[in-house]
Amino acid sequence: MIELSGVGYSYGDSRLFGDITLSLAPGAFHFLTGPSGAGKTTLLKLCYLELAPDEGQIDIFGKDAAALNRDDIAKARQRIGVVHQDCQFIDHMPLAENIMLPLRVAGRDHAAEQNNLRDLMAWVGLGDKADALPPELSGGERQRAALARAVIMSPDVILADEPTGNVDWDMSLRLLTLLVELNRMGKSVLLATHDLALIRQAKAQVPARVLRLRDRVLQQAGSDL
Amino acid sequence: MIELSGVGYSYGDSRLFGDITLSLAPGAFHFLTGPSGAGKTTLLKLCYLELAPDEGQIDIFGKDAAALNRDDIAKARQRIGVVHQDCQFIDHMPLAENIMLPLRVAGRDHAAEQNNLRDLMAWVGLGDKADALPPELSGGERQRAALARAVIMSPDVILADEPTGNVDWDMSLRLLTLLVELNRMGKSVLLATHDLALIRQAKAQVPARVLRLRDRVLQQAGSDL
Amino acid sequence: MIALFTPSPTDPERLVPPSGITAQLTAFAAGAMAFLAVFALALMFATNRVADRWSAELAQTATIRVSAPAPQMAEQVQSVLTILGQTPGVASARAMGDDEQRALLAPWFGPDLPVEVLPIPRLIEVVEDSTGIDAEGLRLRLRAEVPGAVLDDHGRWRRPLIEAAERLRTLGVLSIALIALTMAAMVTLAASASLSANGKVIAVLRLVGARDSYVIRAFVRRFMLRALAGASVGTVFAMAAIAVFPDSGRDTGFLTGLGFRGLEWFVPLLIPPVAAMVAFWATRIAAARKLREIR
Amino acid sequence: MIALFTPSPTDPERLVPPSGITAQLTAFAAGAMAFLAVFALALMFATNRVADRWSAELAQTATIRVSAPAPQMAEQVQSVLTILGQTPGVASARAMGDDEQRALLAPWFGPDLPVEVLPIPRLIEVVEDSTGIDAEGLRLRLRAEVPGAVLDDHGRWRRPLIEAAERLRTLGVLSIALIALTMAAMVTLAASASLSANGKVIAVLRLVGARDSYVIRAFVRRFMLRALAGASVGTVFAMAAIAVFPDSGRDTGFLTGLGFRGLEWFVPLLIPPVAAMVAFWATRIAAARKLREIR
Ligand SMILES: Nc1ncnc2c1ncn2[C@@H]1O[C@H](COP(=O)(O)OP(=O)(O)OP(=O)(O)O)[C@@H](O)[C@H]1O
Ligand SMILES: Nc1ncnc2c1ncn2[C@@H]1O[C@H](COP(=O)(O)OP(=O)(O)OP(=O)(O)O)[C@@H](O)[C@H]1O
Ligand SMILES: [Mg+2]
Ligand SMILES: [Mg+2]
Repeated sequence: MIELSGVGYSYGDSRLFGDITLSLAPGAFHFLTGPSGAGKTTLLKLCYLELAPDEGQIDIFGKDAAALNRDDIAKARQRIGVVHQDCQFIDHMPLAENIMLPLRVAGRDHAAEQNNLRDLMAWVGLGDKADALPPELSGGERQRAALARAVIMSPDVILADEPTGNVDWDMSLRLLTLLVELNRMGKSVLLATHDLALIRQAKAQVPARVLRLRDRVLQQAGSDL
Repeated sequence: MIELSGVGYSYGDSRLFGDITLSLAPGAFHFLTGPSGAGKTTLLKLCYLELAPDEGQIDIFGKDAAALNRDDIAKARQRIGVVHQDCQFIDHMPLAENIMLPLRVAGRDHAAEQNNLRDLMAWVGLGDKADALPPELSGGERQRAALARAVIMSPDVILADEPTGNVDWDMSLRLLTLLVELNRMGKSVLLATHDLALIRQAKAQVPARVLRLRDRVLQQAGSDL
Repeated sequence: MIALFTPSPTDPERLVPPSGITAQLTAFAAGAMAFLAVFALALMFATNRVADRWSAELAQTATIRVSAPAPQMAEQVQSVLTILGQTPGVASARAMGDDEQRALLAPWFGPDLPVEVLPIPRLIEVVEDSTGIDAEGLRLRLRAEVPGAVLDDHGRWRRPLIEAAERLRTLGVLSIALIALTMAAMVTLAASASLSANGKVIAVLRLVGARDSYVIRAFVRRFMLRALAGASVGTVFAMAAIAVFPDSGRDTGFLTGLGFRGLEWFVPLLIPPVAAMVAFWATRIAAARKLREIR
Repeated sequence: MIALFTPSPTDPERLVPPSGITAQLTAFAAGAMAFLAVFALALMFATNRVADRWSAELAQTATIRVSAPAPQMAEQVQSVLTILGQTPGVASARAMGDDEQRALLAPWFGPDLPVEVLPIPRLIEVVEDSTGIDAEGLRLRLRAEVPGAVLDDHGRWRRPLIEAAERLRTLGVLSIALIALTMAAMVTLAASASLSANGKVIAVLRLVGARDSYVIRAFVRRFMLRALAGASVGTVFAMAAIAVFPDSGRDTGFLTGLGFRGLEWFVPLLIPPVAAMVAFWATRIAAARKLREIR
């Protein structure tokens, strides 16, 4: 659903990576690892079109991203769930409304999804935080809320940037299970993480591919994991 | 240097924990773990006096914290290095100046410390980022910068909240080594983390105590780690 | 634009922080400037009234002085009135009665002046209509037909006063223009500042797939209502202040009090909608600029 | 306060973002309000001048009309002058010459009036000093000693004009007060908004051990300089605009042009320091309030 071919990106003069080819097909589960500062977040931003590539082409849901106007980008994003690395919320709105935001923005009836919301919040351990404001949450709670927001629309693609950096191991596994379930429903998942234990755990559950971004190139990680 | 005795804290009505007793003696190395939302960040905030306890007493550098005025608190903080969970910087100032901020605020001559700064930045892998602005950094780079800022003054106490959540394993070890070195110099370290692998690694290097905050109480973690 | 006042089902309005100092800023800027604008309007009306009155009272009257031996006086006055009746630009003309002339001369001669027996000229008051008279033509004709009649069109007295009146008018218009411009600039800047403080909200909205028009709508309506509310409060306060402003000067003839008369009271009511419009456009433009920074 | 202008070695100033819309806001608010304040000052001076002139020209002159048979006229005029010489509050007094009286009467009688032969009263012009004369006392004394002399203190003409002048004065003072208040409020709110947008800077500073005074200093100086700069620009622009404002009205006697005369030009120069002071206190207070929220 998202295809990168020969993509390169630089911030100013410093070239971050080049010639990246990546295909997020339906039902695919990818991990993205690499040292801090390698460009994982940047690659994800390219996938959800926050950044435009310096070279190469990005096809998104069958269309050339370079040809999309701003409204097309917005529409494409309604089919992509994103967990931002520093999870951002609307600070004056209660958590439940923040999680419902993608539905509201898409103009979908969010009254009908209340059950769905309740289940989802309970699964990520935020059952009693519906009325809390985002600044009142702990770091890990915010991360879980960001994941909940990313999946509430049941999007075709889920791009998660370090969604377990601040949560404990048990909770990491719950979040992983959620993503695996969605993946089994045919969603495509790209998950950037440093947590090798999590990757190992996931590989036991789904046929996940592990990509490593290092020294300006994207490689498939082998058995050295 | 920081002593909590019988400390309890609640946000509004919901009691987070009670009767916590903890002593950060010179040369002590403590890990703080516990599920997400247990109150680790809150406990650290109590230690650097951002929050005042509802019950119990906090002694800081030999003085009762409740008796300190705002200037005394500022002065005490100049002896504490803090890594905030969502690392905060002054966004329009280059990274090097952000890291030097504690020196500047304390009125110390920061020209003399340039070498120190350069070594420190190189150690945490930010050698080439001195002139970057904080919003231009990756998540892991910001975390490393926050740790650099916390230790630049070589404070008596270092309180680090999840300082390795966004960095890869190799870098985590480098950061741990830095803290262990400082600890060997007599600094007291309290490190909140979810990363059990990191704790295990550390225990091989220093006689660290592992505290677990769970179900409203603080316990020493046993061999179950 | 009307639709902006009625919340839509997927009402984006709540996305904008309802309070906080940057939110107050737009309302307050609109309020303060509306307050000043009302006073400037009142000043403009007052100066306009003064200018009008001076123009009317000074520019549009003239005096004809008829000197003649007593027996011929009545006849000559009559000739002048006849001529005036044929002169274009004369609205009315009448000879002053003895009492009037006595009143006019009182400051110099005292109230007991025997006007009847004195050989003083008779005065004819001429009121011009809006076209005005051709003073030179009339003067020539009078010289030919009634040599004892002299036209005094008050030009000497009139000119400085009319200049002063015009200057007052300029002053009023100038202050209203200045304040209107400042108001627009303040509201624009306040909206930009407030929007800038909400950069995170905009980023989050784009991240979850909001269209630009949705984002803009979320802000525009809020800000417009804020400006409207602020300006309304400012306007009402200022109008109340002006209503109680001492206004004993109705008859001084030189300067009426600061205030509104009759229908003029409705003009300041235009200020809140204007402020809302300014906020509307300022917010649209600021939001569009902010959106251009992120994709 | 002077120390605030000279950077200290551990200069905290750079901690405040140098630009951005909230930064511009303080400067712009100060500039816009300074601009308006200069105009209000000019208005106040202009109205004050008018009021002064009217007070001086109208309130402080009186006329005494001496009616007497021709032979006794000179003697009676002399008696009146003697009495006036003894009256407190009289600065000078003199009998008008024939030419002057003729000029005064010209509008009514024409320039060829034979003043000498007419039985018209002689006029004595009295100029009052600042204390003014006791009109009733003088009137009584004149009635006793020179029955033909009547004091006309122009009260009838004077009152409405003086009222108008006073109203003009009120207007000027009112507008300067309004604008000063609005300026203070705008600068305060702009500073608060800007500070509020910098909440993170303050939090970071406290986190690394900055004292409150250090934080306040960091902001106060920046904001004060911004307000000073903004207000200076606004003041200069407004003064330039006023300098080129058409001012032909020096001699109209009724209303001088909007502008400054002589030393008055120095008064608007006070506006930038005042704006800086306002910003100084506004920032201090806003920063202290913000600091109270965090420990
Ligand atoms: N806006 C920017 N301007 C300039 N450089 C930037 C910007 N954003 C990121 N960079 C740089 O690009 C590099 C890659 O950043 P990115 O955030 O993609 O890394 P990452 O792989 O996500 O790292 P981490 O694991 O620490 O989150 C970093 O060195 C960072 O400093
Ligand atoms: N300002 C606040 N107001 C109300 N509740 C708060 C506030 N800050 C934190 N909490 C709540 O207190 C609990 C503990 O928060 P804290 O940040 O201390 O957890 P934590 O142990 O650091 O978690 P994490 O590992 O996710 O960072 C959480 O449930 C959180 O929602
Ligand atoms: Mg990243
Ligand atoms: Mg925490």
